[in-house]
Amino acid sequence: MNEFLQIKLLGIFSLGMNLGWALLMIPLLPLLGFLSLGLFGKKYLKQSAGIFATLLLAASAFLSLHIAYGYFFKYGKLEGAYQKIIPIQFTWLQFSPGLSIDLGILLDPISVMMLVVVTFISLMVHIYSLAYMKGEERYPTYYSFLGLFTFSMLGLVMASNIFQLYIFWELVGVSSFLLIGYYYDRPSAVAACKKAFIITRFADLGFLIGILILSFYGGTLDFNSLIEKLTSTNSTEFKTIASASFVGISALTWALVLVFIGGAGKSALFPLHVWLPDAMEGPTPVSALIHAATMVVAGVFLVARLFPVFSMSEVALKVVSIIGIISALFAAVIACTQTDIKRVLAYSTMSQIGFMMFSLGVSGQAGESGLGFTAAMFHLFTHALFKALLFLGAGSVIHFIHSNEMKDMGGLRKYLPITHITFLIACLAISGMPPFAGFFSKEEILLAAYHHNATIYWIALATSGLTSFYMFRLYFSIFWNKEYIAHGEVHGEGGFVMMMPLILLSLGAAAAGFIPFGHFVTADGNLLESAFHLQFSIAPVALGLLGIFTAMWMYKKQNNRPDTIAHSMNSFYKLAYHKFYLDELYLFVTKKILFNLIGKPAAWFDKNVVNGLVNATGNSTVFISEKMKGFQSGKVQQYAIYFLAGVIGLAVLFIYIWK
Amino acid sequence: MNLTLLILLPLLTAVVILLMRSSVQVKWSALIGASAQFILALILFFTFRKERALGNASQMLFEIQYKWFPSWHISFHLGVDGISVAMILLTAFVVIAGVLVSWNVEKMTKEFYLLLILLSLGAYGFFISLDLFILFFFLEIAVIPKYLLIGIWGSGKKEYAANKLALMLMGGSALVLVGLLGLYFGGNENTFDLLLLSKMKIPIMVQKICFPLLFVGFGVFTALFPFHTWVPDGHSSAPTAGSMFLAGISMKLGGYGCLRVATYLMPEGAREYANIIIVLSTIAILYGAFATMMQKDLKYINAYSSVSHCGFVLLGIGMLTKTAIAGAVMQMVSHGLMTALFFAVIGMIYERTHTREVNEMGGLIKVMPFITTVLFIVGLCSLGLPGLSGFVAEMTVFMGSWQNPDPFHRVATIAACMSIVVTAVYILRAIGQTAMGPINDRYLSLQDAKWNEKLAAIILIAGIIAIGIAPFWLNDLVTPAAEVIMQKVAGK
Amino acid sequence: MLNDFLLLMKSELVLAFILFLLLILKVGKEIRNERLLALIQILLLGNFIFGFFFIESGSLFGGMFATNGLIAFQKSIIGLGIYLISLLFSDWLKKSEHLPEFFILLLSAVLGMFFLISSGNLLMFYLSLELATIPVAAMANFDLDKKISSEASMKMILSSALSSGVLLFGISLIYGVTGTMSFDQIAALLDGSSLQILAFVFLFTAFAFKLSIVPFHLWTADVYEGAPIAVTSFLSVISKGTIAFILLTILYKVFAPMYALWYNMVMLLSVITMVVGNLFALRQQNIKRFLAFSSIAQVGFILLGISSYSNEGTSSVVYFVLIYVFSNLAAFGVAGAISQAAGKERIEDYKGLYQTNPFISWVLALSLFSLAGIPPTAGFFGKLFLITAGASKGNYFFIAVAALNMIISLYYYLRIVRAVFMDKNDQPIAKINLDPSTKLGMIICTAGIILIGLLSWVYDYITTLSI
Amino acid sequence: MMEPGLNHVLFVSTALFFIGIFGFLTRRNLITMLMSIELVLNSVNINFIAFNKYVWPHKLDGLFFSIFIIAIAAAEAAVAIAIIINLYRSHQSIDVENTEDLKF
Repeated sequence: MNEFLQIKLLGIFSLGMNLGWALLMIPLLPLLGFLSLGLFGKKYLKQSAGIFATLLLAASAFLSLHIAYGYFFKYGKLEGAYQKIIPIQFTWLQFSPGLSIDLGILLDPISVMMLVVVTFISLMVHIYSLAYMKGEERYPTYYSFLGLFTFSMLGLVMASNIFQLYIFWELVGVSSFLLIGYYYDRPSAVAACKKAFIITRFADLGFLIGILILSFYGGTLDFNSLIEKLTSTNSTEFKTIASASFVGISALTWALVLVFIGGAGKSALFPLHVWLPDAMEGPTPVSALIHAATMVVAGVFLVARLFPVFSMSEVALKVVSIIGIISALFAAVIACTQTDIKRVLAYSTMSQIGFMMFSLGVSGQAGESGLGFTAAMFHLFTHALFKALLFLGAGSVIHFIHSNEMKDMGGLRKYLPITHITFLIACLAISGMPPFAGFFSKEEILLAAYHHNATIYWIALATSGLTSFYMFRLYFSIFWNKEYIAHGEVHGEGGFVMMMPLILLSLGAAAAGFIPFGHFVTADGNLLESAFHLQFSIAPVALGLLGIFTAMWMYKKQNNRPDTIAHSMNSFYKLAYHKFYLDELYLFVTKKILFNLIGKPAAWFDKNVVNGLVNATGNSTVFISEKMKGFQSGKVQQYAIYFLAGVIGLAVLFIYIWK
Repeated sequence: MNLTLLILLPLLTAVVILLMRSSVQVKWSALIGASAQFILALILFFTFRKERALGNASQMLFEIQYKWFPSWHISFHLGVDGISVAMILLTAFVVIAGVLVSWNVEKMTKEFYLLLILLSLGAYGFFISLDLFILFFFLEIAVIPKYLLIGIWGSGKKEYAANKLALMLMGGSALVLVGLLGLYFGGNENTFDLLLLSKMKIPIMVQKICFPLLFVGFGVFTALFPFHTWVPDGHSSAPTAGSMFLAGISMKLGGYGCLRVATYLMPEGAREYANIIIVLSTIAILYGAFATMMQKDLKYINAYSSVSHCGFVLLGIGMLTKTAIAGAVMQMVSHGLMTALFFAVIGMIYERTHTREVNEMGGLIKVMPFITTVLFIVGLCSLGLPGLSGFVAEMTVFMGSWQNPDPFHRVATIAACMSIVVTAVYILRAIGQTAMGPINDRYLSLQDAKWNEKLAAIILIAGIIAIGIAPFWLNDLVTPAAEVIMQKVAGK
Repeated sequence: MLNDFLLLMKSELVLAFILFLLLILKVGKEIRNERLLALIQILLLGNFIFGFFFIESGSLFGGMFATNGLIAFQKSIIGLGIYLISLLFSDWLKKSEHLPEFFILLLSAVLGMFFLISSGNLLMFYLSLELATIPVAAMANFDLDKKISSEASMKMILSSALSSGVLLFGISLIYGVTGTMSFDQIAALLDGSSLQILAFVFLFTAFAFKLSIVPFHLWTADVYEGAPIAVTSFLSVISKGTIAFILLTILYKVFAPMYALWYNMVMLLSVITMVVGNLFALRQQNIKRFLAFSSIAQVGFILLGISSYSNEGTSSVVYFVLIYVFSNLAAFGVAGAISQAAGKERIEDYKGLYQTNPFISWVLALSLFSLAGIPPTAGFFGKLFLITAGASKGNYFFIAVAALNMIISLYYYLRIVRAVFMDKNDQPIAKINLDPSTKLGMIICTAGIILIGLLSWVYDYITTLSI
Repeated sequence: MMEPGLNHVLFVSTALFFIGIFGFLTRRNLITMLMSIELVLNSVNINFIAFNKYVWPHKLDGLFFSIFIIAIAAAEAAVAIAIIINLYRSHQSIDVENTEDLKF
């Protein structure tokens, strides 16, 4: 009766049997890690937990590389276009004929690319944590959570069914919740993890409703058939969803915008970004993995996954690009003012994701116009590398001086040479300096924007300038600026285990740009030659350099220029420093409106009105019976009177009235 | 298999308990009885699946019919379909867990376990009876044990709570009684037999009168919006096992009745009042959730959240689509397991900290990792995390509700969806304040769960996860039965 | 002829025989109470068992006396009742120095009741009614030295005299309009003229008085409270049951032509009775008074059953009375045992009773649940069948009121359960060691409460009789 | 000199009935209340006799009934008097006002 274990074998054959199982192993290995560590970690794997988890993840990383190689170079292509292959799929929950949640694996360029990114970064973080988290009391728990996260993230990127994606989406959210709250005894951490979960949950509400609409009109939850049905302009599904409209906007647009809200929540886009900076309460490697490289780009991935459908609705795409560009600029501005290094990085992440989003927004579906899509994916890829690198570097800095505040830092280049170099590389990469990875991806994004929409292009340009400024502000004030006065004994850098990931990542950040990305990941699967114009890249690079030199001028040596400038733009600086008071706004909404205006009245109503009515009925009964007791006066003659009254009453009633 | 076993076994257990001398013997015999029930339920489940797999498509399986009060056309008619089997499984899970968690009840142990077993007897009988008279009989059997459980072993303002519960539930069953009599005399032949009634055409007028009576009557049991006030007080003053049974089993009696009796037998009535049901249940969902946000006492939190969650059951029924009804049943099962587990955990915490005020606790992860882990699991289940049962049930309800294309249903569905956010808010508040944060020094010496508590928790978690990661078995169990009901409602 | 006479009147004759035996024993030399009581119990048991043999149906004295299977069964219910009374209150009876008189009065009242049930003629009816009433009034005064006891009996005799006066006036009117006393002839001659209605109202009020239907009930509580518990139980169970039986005959046979009229009257009074009875019962402190009002409320349900005017009505009423005998006598038995042992009759004295006396607590609880109509006790079935019978007329307002009253009644029954099981009490009633026969009586009652409902053949047997 | 008809007699009996009732309701002395009950019964007797004589001269049930009533009344009176005497013993009065301990 149920279709469990009725795995579609054709897919597996198309890959060759062993590859099919390899594919299954990729997510299952981290899951195994999660379960075994979660159940037995405390007892049996107290010390070896890290090694164990790392080995598992290394295996799955290797497998995913294997798969990627196989997909891109062996059997992925069919007459020049990369195919969407579904090697494994089974029905998980059947709602109604045609409408069911299927769990499966969908292989296409972006999912394969994400596979590699996720497993690789996760592996790096695992290794890094071996040293960074050493001696933590809940060491096994930490690794089991990492395993859970990796599993869910992999499930997310390989999802073949929109509801499957939603499922793993939630799981990713909860594992991020658990990891942010890892230091459970810090109230700030607890607050942060709650905030992160609730805000993303709120966004997921939009996602869920979007899914409901799509499923209703599309009549399916399966990505391929959904896309197929909703992109062919003459299919009945498309006609109905495009014609059905609510307050003048077509159901399609509603659905897509709602889905995008979900994505915006996860990807910390304006105005749902407020959780991301607080999420930095988590251990730094976690921030590197979840809140820089992988989870936060899930939103981008979602839009990319549904991109064909998005491209059917102008409005939806516009929303995407506008939100994207706003977040990019907004975050960049705030980043310039923050003093907590992790927060700066967080805002820069938000800004970079903004880049990816608007680049998706300005992209078209097929051929040349699809440049934006490729660019976004490319940037996602490179950003993952250098942002992870930045965070891990920041991690080793924090590990060294036990503080996140810039003012405690400075002149660390002597003490942390490797960190210094790698961090520099990452900064160059993110601020788009050739020949580092960021340069190429950002070029493509700007190019796509330029072709499509001038305003977005100019804003983006300015933003990239700002990017390089705040990144180097960070760099200089950590490694140069004032001399570092070592108090107490100075232990060196974390050692090889912590340095190896940095080095590997920095290699990636340096070299990844030369990958001809357009050959692999494109909107329509066909190969896309990214035409590369030297004269075009002058402006961004120049702006980048400008940013870097300003930062150097302000922060290389200790001086009062920053303060004077801050004073010169006093009010605006304050505004930016306080993140434009968005947190306060949210606080107001939740505390004042949700709790005081809805929650309290509801509780009051229940306590007094509903419950009161029940009690009132009881009391009134008792009251009446108290009032009635006079009849039973104890006087036998009164009894007789009532008796005769009864007789006469009955007689009169039934003789004259009620015949 | 013979369904009377499901009634005889608890009866036997009760007798054995009566004969036992020491409290230890009582506990063990109760545990053995409960485990026997558990095994029996599993056997029932698998034999049922086998029958269906063999293609036995008759609506009710394992039917038996004995003569009982023939002059009133009453007969002791038993039989199960997928929905009943699901509910029986749920009952078995909760019963064994309840017996386990109340292992250290020292006051009047014998009476305590006797009442627990009687409660389970009532529940089983209710779920397998195909004759409305015995259905009502078992429905009322289950009321008084609750009253005594709360009144004798309860805490807080227990007399008040017990009275309120007994009276409101009796009021509900009084309405049910009137409705049943309406059915009895309304049809073209006087009978209480469910299947016969489902065959005959009940006049619209009768349906219009009797449907609300029956629905509200059963609704009182499952916390239909304005009649839910027994839930918070009852649950919060009941002993742990008491609240587990109350929320896990007896609130489900109502939902089952609403579905099996009211909706199935009176489709026109159902269609007539569907919108009112939807409105009420949507109110219950949101209002319960918001009321929960304001609670400080863990038991109150779970009680109000039960109001909210049972709203989904009624919403699913009110939506009148196959998927939604299946979802409603799944939600019953899921909520039963989940809330029982939640109360079990609260009980464990209370036994150790001697408080249920969330803001007097904190950082309990440090001293009781197992219990807090269970708390996390159950909390996440109640806020609908995939991989746990809550998600499956709620999503099915949403999917089913969304199949009604008109704006009214859409708005109701979206409103219901909103509750997932509010749920997240209050659950995280509760968990955050109990398990996380800095620990209070006076809790540093507390012990983690003992074997019986662990066992109970594991059993329930097993149920939750079994539904959560492999919902298709429950779906296959429930959907055909829901289909039958829907066909009747759709008038085919 | 003589054969008939012996067979048809066998229960009356047996009763009369016992009566005379007691009289002779009384005039003879003193016998110790224990032995006398044991003898009486055996005799009553014999009487009860004998009630099931040689069941004939027929009539004597030109239709003045009629009997059939149902009537025989009703008589054996009464026989069972008095047997249980003799068991349950044996403690009290042993102590009293007028044991034979008590049973002589009781049995003569019962004799009257037997004739009352079998009466087929208004004259017979009146005579047996008085015979069933006057001795009870004397019995109510049995605690000669208690002030309230004599007050109670005074109230009873005076008000019953008044009611019989009214009854007689009604009968005289009926005689005036029909010129006959025999039931079947009257039934043929009724045409619903105003005078007949007036006569019927007068007649009915007498029943209303005996059944303590509101507003003719006011004597009930006082008498129940004042009288010794044994007498109270007799009043509330046996005489009520009897009157219910004869009311069935009168309404269904004699006044059948006036059905439309008396249906409304019965419905009206039933609603009032339930509501008022429950509302008064809510705030009673004395257990006897409490049971008095609860029994008034129960009568409301009996009327509900009667109103159906069908075989279901008859059988459900008889069935309910049978169950009522068990449940109410159990409750009274417990109350009697407690007041005998500890001299306490107030409900708050019952607090913490379960700690010291689990057995009688369970008996009390079961009887109360049965009175409240909660499964699996027989009361559930009894009440449900009454309601179902009443509902057959499709009067849902009526049914809804009844259902509502079930809730109120549950509240006050639970009050006692709560006092017994839940409430703390620093000096609860001490452990009572029950007289074995009392215990036997309670066990019989409990068995009845549990089994009569679940064994459906009991009810089926009654239905077969009541056609 | 016409002889009285049924209505006259019924008038008398009804009057007697209500006189009896009135006495029962107003008198304080238990004995007197008992006597007024007797009045009620006698009015009923008159009824029976009258109906018998005027309406159903050939059916003697009325006559017999009245005889029985008289007998029963005597019995009732006897028991009532006994009870009242006992009441007097305990209360030292036969005033109905003093016997109101049982109420509510």
